[in-house]
Amino acid sequence: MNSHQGEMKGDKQMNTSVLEERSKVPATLSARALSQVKNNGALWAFFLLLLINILITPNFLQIQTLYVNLTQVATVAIVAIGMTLVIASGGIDLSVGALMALAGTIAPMIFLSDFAASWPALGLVLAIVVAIAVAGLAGLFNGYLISVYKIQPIIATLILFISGRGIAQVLTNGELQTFDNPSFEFIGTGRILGVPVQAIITIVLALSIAWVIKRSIYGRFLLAVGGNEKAAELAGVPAKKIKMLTYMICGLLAGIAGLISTAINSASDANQTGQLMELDAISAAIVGGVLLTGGKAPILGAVLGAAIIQLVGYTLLANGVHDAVAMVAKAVIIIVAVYLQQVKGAK
Amino acid sequence: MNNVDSIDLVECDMPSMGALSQAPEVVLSMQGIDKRFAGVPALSNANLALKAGEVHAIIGQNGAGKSTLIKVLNGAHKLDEGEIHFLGEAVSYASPHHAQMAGISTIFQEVNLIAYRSVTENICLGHEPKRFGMVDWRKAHAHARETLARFGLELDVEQPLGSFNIAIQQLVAIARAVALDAKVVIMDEPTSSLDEKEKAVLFRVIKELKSSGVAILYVSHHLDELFQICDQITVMRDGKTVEQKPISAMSKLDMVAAMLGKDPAEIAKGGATNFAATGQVSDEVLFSVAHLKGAAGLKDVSFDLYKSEILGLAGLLGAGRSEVARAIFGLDHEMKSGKMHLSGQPVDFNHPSRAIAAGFGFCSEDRKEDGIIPQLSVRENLTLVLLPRIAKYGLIDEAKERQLVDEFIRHLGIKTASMEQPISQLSGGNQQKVLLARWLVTNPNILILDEPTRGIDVGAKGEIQALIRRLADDGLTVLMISSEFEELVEGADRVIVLQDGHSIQELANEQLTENAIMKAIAQ
Amino acid sequence: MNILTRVINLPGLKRKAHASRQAEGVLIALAVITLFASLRYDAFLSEYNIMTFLAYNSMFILIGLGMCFVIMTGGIDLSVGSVVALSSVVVAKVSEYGIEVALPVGILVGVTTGTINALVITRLKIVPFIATLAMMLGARGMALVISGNQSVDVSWESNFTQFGLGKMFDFIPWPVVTMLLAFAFCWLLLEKFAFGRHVLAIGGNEEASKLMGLEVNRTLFGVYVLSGALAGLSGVMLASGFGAGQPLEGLGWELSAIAAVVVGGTLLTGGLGSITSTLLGAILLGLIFNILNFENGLGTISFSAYWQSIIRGGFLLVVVVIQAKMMNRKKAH
Amino acid sequence: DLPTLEKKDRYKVGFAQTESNNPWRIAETKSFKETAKTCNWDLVYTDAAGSAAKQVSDVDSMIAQGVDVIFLPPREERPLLPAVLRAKAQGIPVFLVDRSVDEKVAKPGRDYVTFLGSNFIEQGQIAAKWLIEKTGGKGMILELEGTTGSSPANDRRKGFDDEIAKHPEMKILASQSGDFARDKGRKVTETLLQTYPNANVIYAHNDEMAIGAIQALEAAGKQPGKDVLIVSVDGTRDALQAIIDGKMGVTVESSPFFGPLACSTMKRYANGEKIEHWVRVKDRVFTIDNAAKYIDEAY
Ligand SMILES: Nc1ncnc2c1ncn2[C@@H]1O[C@H](COP(=O)(O)OP(=O)(O)OP(=O)(O)O)[C@@H](O)[C@H]1O
Ligand SMILES: Nc1ncnc2c1ncn2[C@@H]1O[C@H](COP(=O)(O)OP(=O)(O)OP(=O)(O)O)[C@@H](O)[C@H]1O
Ligand SMILES: [Mg+2]
Ligand SMILES: [Mg+2]
Repeated sequence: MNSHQGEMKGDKQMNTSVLEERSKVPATLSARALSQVKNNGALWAFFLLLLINILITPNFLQIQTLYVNLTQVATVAIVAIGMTLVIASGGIDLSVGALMALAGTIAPMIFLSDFAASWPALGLVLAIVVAIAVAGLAGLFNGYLISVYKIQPIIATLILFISGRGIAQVLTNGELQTFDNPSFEFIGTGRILGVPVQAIITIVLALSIAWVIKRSIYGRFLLAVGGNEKAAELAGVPAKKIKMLTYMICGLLAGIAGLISTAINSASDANQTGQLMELDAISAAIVGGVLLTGGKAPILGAVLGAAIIQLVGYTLLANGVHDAVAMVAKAVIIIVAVYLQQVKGAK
Repeated sequence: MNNVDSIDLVECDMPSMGALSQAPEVVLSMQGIDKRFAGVPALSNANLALKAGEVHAIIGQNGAGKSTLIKVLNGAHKLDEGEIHFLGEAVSYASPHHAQMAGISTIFQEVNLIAYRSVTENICLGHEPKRFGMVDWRKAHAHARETLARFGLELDVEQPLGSFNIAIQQLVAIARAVALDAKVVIMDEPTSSLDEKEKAVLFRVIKELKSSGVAILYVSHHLDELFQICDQITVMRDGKTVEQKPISAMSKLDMVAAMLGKDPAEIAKGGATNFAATGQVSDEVLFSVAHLKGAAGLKDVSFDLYKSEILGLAGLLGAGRSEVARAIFGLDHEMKSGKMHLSGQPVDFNHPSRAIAAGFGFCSEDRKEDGIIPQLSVRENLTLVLLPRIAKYGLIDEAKERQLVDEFIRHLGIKTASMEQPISQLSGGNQQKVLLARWLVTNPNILILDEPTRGIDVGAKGEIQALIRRLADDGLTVLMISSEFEELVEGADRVIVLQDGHSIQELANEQLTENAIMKAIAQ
Repeated sequence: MNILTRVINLPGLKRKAHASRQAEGVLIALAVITLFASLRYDAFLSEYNIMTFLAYNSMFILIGLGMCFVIMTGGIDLSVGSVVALSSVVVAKVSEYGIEVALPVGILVGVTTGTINALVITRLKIVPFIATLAMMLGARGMALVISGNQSVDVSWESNFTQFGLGKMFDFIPWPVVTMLLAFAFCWLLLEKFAFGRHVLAIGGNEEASKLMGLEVNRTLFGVYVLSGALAGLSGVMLASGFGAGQPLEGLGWELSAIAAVVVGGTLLTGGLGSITSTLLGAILLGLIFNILNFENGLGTISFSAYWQSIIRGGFLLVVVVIQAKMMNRKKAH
Repeated sequence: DLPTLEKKDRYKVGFAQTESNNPWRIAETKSFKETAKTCNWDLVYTDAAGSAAKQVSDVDSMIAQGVDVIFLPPREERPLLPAVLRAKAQGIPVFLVDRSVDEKVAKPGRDYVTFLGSNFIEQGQIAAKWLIEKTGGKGMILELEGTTGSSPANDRRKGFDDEIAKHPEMKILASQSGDFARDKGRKVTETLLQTYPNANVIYAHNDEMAIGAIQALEAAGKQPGKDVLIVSVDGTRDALQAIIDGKMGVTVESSPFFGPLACSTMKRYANGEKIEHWVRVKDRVFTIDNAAKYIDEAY
């Protein structure tokens, strides 16, 4: 096969041009980062919120405030990352909340079992791995319906939205599983160098996934599939696999979030874990700048979006504004943030 | 000005052109038009004068600004500078709809109708005949039938438009635009998806319109056809209108020279097309297809593809040429039957990625639907197929990517602000070049090209044709589908004629003439 | 000319055939399930069950009809559930003036939220999913603020509750009558009026519709206002049929409405759709609840709430997979 | 003019649960299911998944199935009226459980037989009184409300707030909804503790939120029970354990075990006895004094 020819030709010329390229790349990168800051309405909104809080919210400038917000935002941010990937592929995932409940329910079932009583360490590892894997499998199921049967994502994921939580509830009969397992609770309540563990998990996940999206074939393929699936398929992109993988990743992330949520509460509650999470995650992803038409995956934007929504909630709560009003405020924030992004984008 | 009420009355009579049918006067003029996209000028000081009853062609290279000029005129884009006068008044339209209400109808470069809706609806949308406030379907169908009858078309107008091929759709679009009692009809590359017969129908209609005083603005890269219908030529180059002359005062050579901004004598040396069959084809069968049967229009196609030849597929629209390409490339796999051999080994791809791995490439005909990925940049679009090969452990070698992209942008003369520009902002022809580059950069063994030069200007067309030939000489095997018989006759070593999903004839050497193809098809 | 006409009889998408086949599919499913249930459960086909079932499901059918229009344009309206709640609260506040006042007020509430949705979508150019997601939060918040966080008394002295609880000719509940009228209205609108054609055209290809000179924004406006108005009407039924304005009701109704539309075979991508199948889809989904209740009444198995949601999800899975198979097979032919 | 209930061996009994998403409801359902066995019922069980409208429809389907009697824990006071009225019109006696309906329209002894349940307002009052006694009428209070708009949330708030208002040195610093859920209760507490570091009492409308509050306190480095006193309603096992551990002050019982009471009240009614309009459930108060004794009864 003469497909090597192209590479060889390329290699030869690379010697001459690669030097100039090297010097150009960092410059364009930093310039791009700068313009991203300038053009990012969400970032401005975030700073504005910080400012408002510093001015009006009592005791805002305390490290504990930061920790409280970090712990509270972690689960939404993690799920929002998955949601961003799914939306970038041109879909949506309503089932994330149910998958959180599923994972959150399965883990304690395993580490509270007799088996884990005799093998605690193994039981714990197994609990975490199996719980996340089940959520991933459920995500894969979503992806399968969507890519193989070509069912609309909103409907395909509605199925697990309806019955996923039901499965978790049946497993426990709807009852709470309370536990006292310090090693597991570490995911939710532990600190490393004073920083809450789930914040570290979130940041590590966000940075590594953002890097993967930017640098890997998977990332490029994902955006291609989201942008124009037919064209991508024709260019040899395995669109079905990419989509299944994406929904699976979203499920895995929901599973991780479910474990964190369960660990903080030292109880798993199939009824409540991840309730309304899909709305929060979608809102965060949207405020973070994802396009519902697909083809764009701002991972760090999603984390920022989650932070903004968290901060809005915190601001209102801390200042005694009632839930109902907070809902209206959230609605306005979403519209304003998206509108600003569009205006900036159009320029 | 026209209003909606009068549109309701259309009923397929020829528009009455009372005032306009006298001595030709300037109905529409554009002066000093400037248009910038993000600061980059697409039009600078463009001028145009259009008289009643004339067919006025705009020609120019890809990205010269033809489509932009039209979009500025009909309100799809807002102009930055300049004036437009229509029937003596200064005008500025908020949208193509407003322009249409005023009597300026546009048929856009990409067919823009609604595939799911019936032909009738596509013709009558927005001005449905009504009874008691409800749509009068009987009347609407009759209206649609009459409108189409003028184009010699008899269709089942209750069928969804999408069940007809792209040519019919194009004609329906034209019929719709014309039926709206327009004083100016704008056509942006209307023939790019029509074959000879259909073109003839279109030209007849254009002449009819012309004789009733309608002014027609006509954009096309097919310079030959201009001589059949046009009166005036405006040449655009780099966003400027550089020349306006009656067609009688220009030769094809002059046109090309004006478009490229070169001396005619210099061009003359190059020859009209850069395609010339060299005749050095090996007799090694690289790939063969036997009794291929597949989706929709594909019934029984067989042929052999020799190593390093250019094999043409000829046929009318809907003859099944594209289906052959799709079937080979592993698309529509569920519906396929027949045998294929690559270098003697039986092959059957169930996904394009398999075909690509086996050394195939396929540049499809529908740029918008299965070509570009609009949100992604030129770079990302260009390397989509190549990606797995410039990656290690799933990570892309970005330096190499940039370098290759840079090379191909220069190589093919792709006009783009930078490799990071979203491909959707490129002109149609330049998008096509990027798509071609997407495959060329992978250096395939067998390249299937479906209408590779559609929408590409003469200069670039020549370059692309020459490139294809050069690659073939270097060992690339090409299967080329084209609706231009001239391109096939000059460029292909052999041509397979398809009709109604069957391969009916093979033409080669001295048998291979435009006439022969025409005759084979007419059988 | 002969060449041109030769290619016209290509196999393709036949809208009419598609829609009617879809309606047939849902109808068959409905018939089978009804037959099964009527054989298995004694009182299933009793007048009481049929009428109360229809009256209750009228609320869902109304928002399903609105949703169908929205989806046909390629959009979505996530706010309907909240709008139902908001409307019910506002209507309860004016219920003492009788249904003559309350009905228009309730519809007006929906028209208002629909107008805001439409403005955000057409003026600010924010995609429907986001615009109506925000309204979903906003309307819910408003409902809670107006009601002071609790359900609002309606007047039992005025004729207000007659609308939700009374019957025409002592036989058909008024909500059912209203729903049937709304259905007829929507059917006419889609099939017989230019508006319906424009809705489908926009869903088929918005860009093209714009270029063809359709008043796209005006049509979208109409669609979101219609969806809002029907949700408002549904809110009137809620307040008057259940005797209270309920700020917390309607959670997740938007998803049931979307499911009803999809089960009815309307494509979420827009451009195709059927009012009749949406009605049938909504009834089919409602029937599941009814049947589960009857099944529990038999006493052999008692499905917990959890099993009920698993069964509902499973049913939806079966329906959409069968549908998808039918669609994909059709494409292959 | 109430429908009568004939004396039979076996009854077909409808129980229209409102939702099953919290331990309290689950315990209530369980109690009815167990009673069905001991009391010789054919139980027709439905679940409205939190929707008052669906609950009405569920009752309708029970009426259609011809049940002998209906036990209905109405999700809300008002929206369930039509269901009560329709059942009566069809000659089916209705017993309201754990929550009542609006007395202006439907009256016990006329439209429904009786209301079996506790008094949510009183629960709030008891909690407040205990607190006042314990602190001597001083305290900075954070209140965690139940689901916005639900009647236990409204009543427990009213009973508590009114009582507290009588004591000038007690102040409710903030009152926010924690949705009756542990996770939300924790989050809200975390936030409020940041804004009001001076708070020394937390009143939660149910035990789940109280447990969440304990977790928030511990995460913030405060000692629940010492730095901040916790007062709550329900009497769950976790709450009693917390009381035993000294993390919580009091929880006012709100018993979900209605089954036996339902059985006996129904038997009395079938015997033709006149039933009082409110069959009160005696709610106990759990503190450190009795928590250990009752923890095995808790759910
Ligand atoms: N929306 C846009 N944003 C940015 N640049 C644009 C946009 N539309 C067009 N351009 C630029 O304007 C120039 C003129 O484009 P135009 O589409 O008018 O070319 P054209 O003459 O019609 O070419 P073709 O023959 O290829 O269709 C091109 O360089 C193109 O990249
Ligand atoms: N996916 C499809 N589904 C249904 N019909 C199709 C599909 N693709 C193509 N067709 C129809 O099958 C016929 C054969 O099409 P094909 O595209 O192969 O013709 P062609 O000779 O290549 O002409 P063209 O120049 O238009 O590509 C077309 O007329 C088209 O309408
Ligand atoms: Mg163009
Ligand atoms: Mg073709």
